[in-house]
Amino acid sequence: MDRFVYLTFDGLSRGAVYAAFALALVLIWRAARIVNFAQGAMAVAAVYVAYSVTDATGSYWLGFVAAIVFGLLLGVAVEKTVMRFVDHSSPLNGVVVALGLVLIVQGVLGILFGNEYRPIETPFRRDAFEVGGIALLSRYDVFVFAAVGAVVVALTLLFTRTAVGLRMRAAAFAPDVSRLLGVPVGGMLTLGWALAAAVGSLAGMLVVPTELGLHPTAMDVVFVSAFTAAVVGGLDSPIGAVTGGLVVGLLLSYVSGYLGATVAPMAVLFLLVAVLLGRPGGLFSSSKARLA
Amino acid sequence: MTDLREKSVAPVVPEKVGRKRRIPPAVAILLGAALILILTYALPPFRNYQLATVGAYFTVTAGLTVLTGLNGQLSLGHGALMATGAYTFALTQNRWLSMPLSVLAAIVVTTLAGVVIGLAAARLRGPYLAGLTLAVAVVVPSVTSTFDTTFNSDMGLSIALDPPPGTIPMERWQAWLCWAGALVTAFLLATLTRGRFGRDIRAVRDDETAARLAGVHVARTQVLAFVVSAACAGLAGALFAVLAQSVSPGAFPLTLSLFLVMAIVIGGLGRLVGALLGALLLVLLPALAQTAGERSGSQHLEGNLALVIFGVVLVVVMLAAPGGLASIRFTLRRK
Amino acid sequence: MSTENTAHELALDHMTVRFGGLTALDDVSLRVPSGRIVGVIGPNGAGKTTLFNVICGFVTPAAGEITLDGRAWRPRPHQLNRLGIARTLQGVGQFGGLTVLENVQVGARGHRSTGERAGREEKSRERKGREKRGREKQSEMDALEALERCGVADYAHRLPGALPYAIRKRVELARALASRPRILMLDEPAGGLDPEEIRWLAELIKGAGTTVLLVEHHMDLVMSVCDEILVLDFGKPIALGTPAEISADDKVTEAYLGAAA
Amino acid sequence: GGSSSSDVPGVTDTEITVGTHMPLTGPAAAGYSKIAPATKAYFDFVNAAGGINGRKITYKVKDDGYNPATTQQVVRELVLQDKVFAILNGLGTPTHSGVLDFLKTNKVPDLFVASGSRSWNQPDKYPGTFGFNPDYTVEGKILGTHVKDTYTGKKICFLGQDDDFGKDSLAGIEKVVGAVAAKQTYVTSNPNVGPQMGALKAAACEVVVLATVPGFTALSIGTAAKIGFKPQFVVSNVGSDPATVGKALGQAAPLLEGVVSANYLPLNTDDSSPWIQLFKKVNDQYNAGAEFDNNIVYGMSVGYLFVQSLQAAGKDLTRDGIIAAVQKNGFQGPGLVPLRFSDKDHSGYGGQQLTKVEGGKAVFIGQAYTTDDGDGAVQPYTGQAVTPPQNGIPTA
Amino acid sequence: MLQVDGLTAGYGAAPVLHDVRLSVPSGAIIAVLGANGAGKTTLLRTLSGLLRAARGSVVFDGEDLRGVKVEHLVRRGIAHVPEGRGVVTELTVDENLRLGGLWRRDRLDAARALDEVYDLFPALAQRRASAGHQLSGGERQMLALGRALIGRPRLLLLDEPSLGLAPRITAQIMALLRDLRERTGLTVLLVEQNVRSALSIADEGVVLSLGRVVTRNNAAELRDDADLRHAYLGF
Ligand SMILES: Nc1ncnc2c1ncn2[C@@H]1O[C@H](COP(=O)(O)OP(=O)(O)OP(=O)(O)O)[C@@H](O)[C@H]1O
Ligand SMILES: Nc1ncnc2c1ncn2[C@@H]1O[C@H](COP(=O)(O)OP(=O)(O)OP(=O)(O)O)[C@@H](O)[C@H]1O
Ligand SMILES: [Mg+2]
Ligand SMILES: [Mg+2]
Repeated sequence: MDRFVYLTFDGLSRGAVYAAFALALVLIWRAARIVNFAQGAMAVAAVYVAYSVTDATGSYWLGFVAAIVFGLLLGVAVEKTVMRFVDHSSPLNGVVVALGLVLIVQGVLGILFGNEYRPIETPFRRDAFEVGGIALLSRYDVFVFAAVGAVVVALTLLFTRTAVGLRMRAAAFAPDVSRLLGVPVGGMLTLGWALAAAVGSLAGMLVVPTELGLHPTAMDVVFVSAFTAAVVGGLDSPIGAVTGGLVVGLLLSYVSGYLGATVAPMAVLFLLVAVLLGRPGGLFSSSKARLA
Repeated sequence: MTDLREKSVAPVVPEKVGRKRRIPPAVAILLGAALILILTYALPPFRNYQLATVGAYFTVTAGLTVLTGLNGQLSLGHGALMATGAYTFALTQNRWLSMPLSVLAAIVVTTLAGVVIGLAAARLRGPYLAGLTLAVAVVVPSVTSTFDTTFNSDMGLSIALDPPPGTIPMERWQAWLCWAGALVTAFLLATLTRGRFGRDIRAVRDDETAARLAGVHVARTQVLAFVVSAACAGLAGALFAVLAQSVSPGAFPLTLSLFLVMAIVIGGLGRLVGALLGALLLVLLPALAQTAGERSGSQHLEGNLALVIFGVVLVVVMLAAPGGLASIRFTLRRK
Repeated sequence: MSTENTAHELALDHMTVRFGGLTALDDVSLRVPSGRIVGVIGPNGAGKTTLFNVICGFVTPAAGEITLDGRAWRPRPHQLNRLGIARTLQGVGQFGGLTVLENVQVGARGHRSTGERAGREEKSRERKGREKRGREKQSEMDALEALERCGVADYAHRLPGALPYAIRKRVELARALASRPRILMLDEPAGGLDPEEIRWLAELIKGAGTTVLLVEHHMDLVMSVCDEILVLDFGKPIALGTPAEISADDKVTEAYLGAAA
Repeated sequence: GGSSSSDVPGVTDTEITVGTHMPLTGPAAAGYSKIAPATKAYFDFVNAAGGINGRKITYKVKDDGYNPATTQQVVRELVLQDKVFAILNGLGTPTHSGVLDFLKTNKVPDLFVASGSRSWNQPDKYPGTFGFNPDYTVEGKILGTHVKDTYTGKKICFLGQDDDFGKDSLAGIEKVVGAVAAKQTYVTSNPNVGPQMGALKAAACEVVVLATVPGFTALSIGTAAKIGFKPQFVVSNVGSDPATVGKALGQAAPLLEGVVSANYLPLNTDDSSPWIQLFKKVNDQYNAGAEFDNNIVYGMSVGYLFVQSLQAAGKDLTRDGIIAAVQKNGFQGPGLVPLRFSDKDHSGYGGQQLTKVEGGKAVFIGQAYTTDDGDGAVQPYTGQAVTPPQNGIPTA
Repeated sequence: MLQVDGLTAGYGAAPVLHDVRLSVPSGAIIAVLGANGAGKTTLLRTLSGLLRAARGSVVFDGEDLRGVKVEHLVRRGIAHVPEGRGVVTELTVDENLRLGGLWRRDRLDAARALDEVYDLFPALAQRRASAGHQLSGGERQMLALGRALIGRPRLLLLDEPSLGLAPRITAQIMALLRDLRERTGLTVLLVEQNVRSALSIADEGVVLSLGRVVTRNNAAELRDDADLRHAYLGF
């Protein structure tokens, strides 16, 4: 029982960081209808900025803010200089360009910062509160939960309550119609990329300290887990992303704990199959489109 | 998605103005075989090895382009299917020491794996299909270490292969084997996709509802497309095993699966020529990027500079020729 | 009406379809005798397309039964073609990456549902080796014939995406006809057609020689071709009768035709 | 004259070309990407002094990103296209295993492979392949002996990577201490060892032996601290470099204090070692003063050993000649224990000396031990340490 | 109000519209007629800027629209209801309608306009929360039209509004257009296949053939000129 409780909390804190990153994927999916494979690499770039700023100023929070701001700008830059010119008649063109961006970003980071793992500080202590001898959550975990919660609420409000959110969704689905209705489609796409990259940077700031350290490829593995999480939850739903993240985190923790770490990826595959066979659009998918 | 540009308006294949006169596949394949034969004698050993690698890649990209380009199913898991083929080949070969048997086993087992994944895939669309196949791609190391008595975890298996017959150099022999596989695959795929099956899978890609009404069993068509491309991946896996004389999970990472998709898109989606160009690119581009990197950088930059060059080429090609390399000649001629 | 024992080719009994809280079809029954042209009309959202969807197996009814040739039948979309049922979609549903000819060939699957080609089949069986290629040729010929019939054979090697809407509708029609169906289901075939084309369409429907189910808002067309018309309103059948009976029906005028009619 | 060398691939009267495959990019590149440049720097140092028998060494380094398929490609390029004389210090067990057969078929000397797998030691099957690192079982036995002697009666547990590294290491430990109380594994693709450390804590382990790569060493120690689990950590040399691990731990670096490990080469922080002095000099002059860590010590040691081998192979350099020279052994260099090379044994260093982290630096404790990967005893090594030659270049 | 001059436009190398000249006075309802493929849709798309004109000018209230971004047209008072699927199918009916009023400063009036649309099309009011892709063909058409009205446009470009609509609704819409013209001075450019109902409300008809304006005439005369009807309008 103790072990179960321990694994549960371990899984939740792990899942929260997946959720954070999955939210970025949901955001860009809703805003531009693209799975941004470069999201991880872009986030890592932002964390390097935070690392440099923190290194120079000694302040974690200055680095944190710098990362988010850099994320916003990088999103804008990527959309305005590259993505805008991608021919979207095949959805794969965007995917390939994103993969190209991954190589470019990782290569440039490797050149600038080398291939070493770099430590990333955390703003709060990472040792866990113990209850009855079982380590539960650390202050840092609580910080992560709070950040993820805030982002979910913000995104949900953005998409369901605000005019900008409505515009962003419309622009993503039907650019020409939206234009006729006065929606600045280009601007909405840029905004979507900027916000998604900022949320991605935030996720990167949350994830990297719990990983091996900062490295050009630090988010590769996280990307896979977070993408899985987003797919489990349903790419259109922020709540789904968080649920998916937590489910994947818990599953990985339980399976590693009870069956062994090597089995974990297989368990994730089974989870995906089970969920998607039941709900091909993820747990929180909306109603099915009529066929004819 | 809704838009004024309806989904069906966007032609993946450039618009055909008149009826296209195509070279019959058999002729193209024979010409290809002759060319390969000449090349294997003209090229030095390492180039032969690269040529063989292109053949092995072409075997899988050809199948993948049928699945993704013609049937619209995105698979990020073909690396795992190749691994299935490669491991099956290795295990069979080490036990019975018969290459034809092992190749056959590789194809059969991978085909079965393709049936299983294809059945699940047929229900999924877009990113959900991508997500599922991505999970398949990353499961390879996990399988090899969970069943390590059979697959020997990260270390993989080395393969007992007979030496090439007579005095044929190893690399030339490898090139022959790989291209035999590739050309047979290309021939079968070309034949298969010319007729009704090819029409049906494209119809399913463009409009599932209309396809159903026209009498196409959508799910079956999709599974079949997956199975066909899985068989190609299985054969390609076996060819890779022959090339490497060993198999290990590290040789089939997620990046391989992603690169395969990249190759067919950059080459020109849905066309065998595109798949061929893509396969060529998979071998040449990293090599060229690395050479360029070596020329211009210090030791420290070497690898990273190559990455940047590789990435820039991808992005630039994609922006300049959205239809892939195979479409470039077409537009030039039109102007 | 004709005697009780007329074999109804297709019959719907007490169909009810619900989407969440919405009842799209409410206890609808319809008998379609062989060779008849039956129209289905009604206000927007009345459930006409849904009725088609039920017959095609896209929508599972909450209650009700379908019989085909007197036998209980559970429709599956991909089997319709083999059973000799063809349907066009409201709007256009074309394969943008296929040429017009290929589009139609998808529908021309070489099933021999009617007896007319049994003889030819015999012959082809003799040459078994060539059968497959023969089938491909056959489907191309069927497709070209259908395109010809719809007057769009000139476009055979074009991609449909850039063609005018009306041409695409004709291609759609050709695809349905290419399978030589015995039951033709047309969902708003006249949408976007100009008056001359509508006249052409009327001729085509009348001369099709098959059973036809027609959903259409273009009253001239409906009234001129149909033997019988079913009127739906909010999923409920409110009238069933000959065109003359329907145009005289006050309920229909109020719910559907309005002052314009 | 060099007449016999004229048709030896990669050898001319003025040049020897050797090649290697290393991860220069990707996650495995961390740390490892510094090795080849260090080796190259040492060669440049030698070349500047006139080379070996009038021949300068050209070192071709190919990036394989730790992907065995890429290794295949680049090694073939080196052998078939660039016609290298030998492959030197190819890195990684899964990567290098894939090219053993190819190198054997082409009769390419495959010297000083950079990993502790026992696969390199198969003289009958792969006569041209030689290891460098002590194999993981040897290391396991030595660490096991220390654990058994020092922490008698305590609960000993194990966390290892799920591959031959973890397995061989555990085998070595268990040969000495018997079955461990609890064992866990991790996979590199899932950077979370929470469940594993939780299990070890629940099993009340007092000593935890880690067969982990540096990132996971840091992760394991960090995670343990996070859940209030404070056993004695004993770490394989592979993942023990305090500089690397400490960097990854960041603020939590003090957790490394007291961690026990082992090494077989001089420690980068030991400025009193003449070897370190030599290597630092070379590093400053020929490696652009790269940050001096144990990877650089490793790379230069490999370079030194290769130069020794060339000297031993003589002026008429042939592939068979260098293999014979390496098998003859008798090399004395920076290593704390002898190399085990003989015609029956192609494994590398035969032992290690224990280290402990004190004040953020590793220091040697006790003495060096040697053993084999079988049931042989763990024996203290009493031989004398040697100093480098005056000019830093070994002679024949 | 709208002055089109020498407009030439198309999709590839060959233009679809040739040198189209057209002037639309304020408050007029002009029917654009022509056989299929004549270029009616292309004309509307070029006017609203969805399609770039190769040559010619489009002047609205004295301003050349070719310099105006598509997304700024609504603010100038121009609404284009595109042919066919103009509904954002992934959004609900309500969201689609709200989208039509988002650009407006006068939020109160936008809300009022929304209610008016629901009154006008009770079918939509019932399906408020349904996603666009669940709607029937006619419901979609109503939605697209209703959404344009929420912007209270001064110039309405309608591409086959009667497509898929029940006769009663078509009649209702035609009546509404006339009513709006009377009350607010709305100007309408109406592309219709349903020539009869179009001419029943239009002041004038413009006949396009193969991308050229071949006739422009008073609606009543067009209706009565049998030769012309046969030549271009097919009845
Ligand atoms: N899959 C579905 N999910 C939810 N509602 C649906 C679905 N299919 C149809 N409806 C609703 O059922 C009602 C009937 O739709 P249907 O398409 O049958 O109408 P219709 O009679 O064909 O109308 P139209 O003449 O406008 O085409 C409509 O209100 C529609 O919104
Ligand atoms: N996206 C496109 N690409 C290429 N050509 C096109 C495209 N859309 C339309 N065309 C061509 O432009 C011409 C005019 O088409 P348009 O749609 O403007 O006609 P229309 O008068 O609106 O006809 P309809 O009554 O069918 O709507 C047609 O010949 C058509 O083939
Ligand atoms: Mg309908
Ligand atoms: Mg039109």
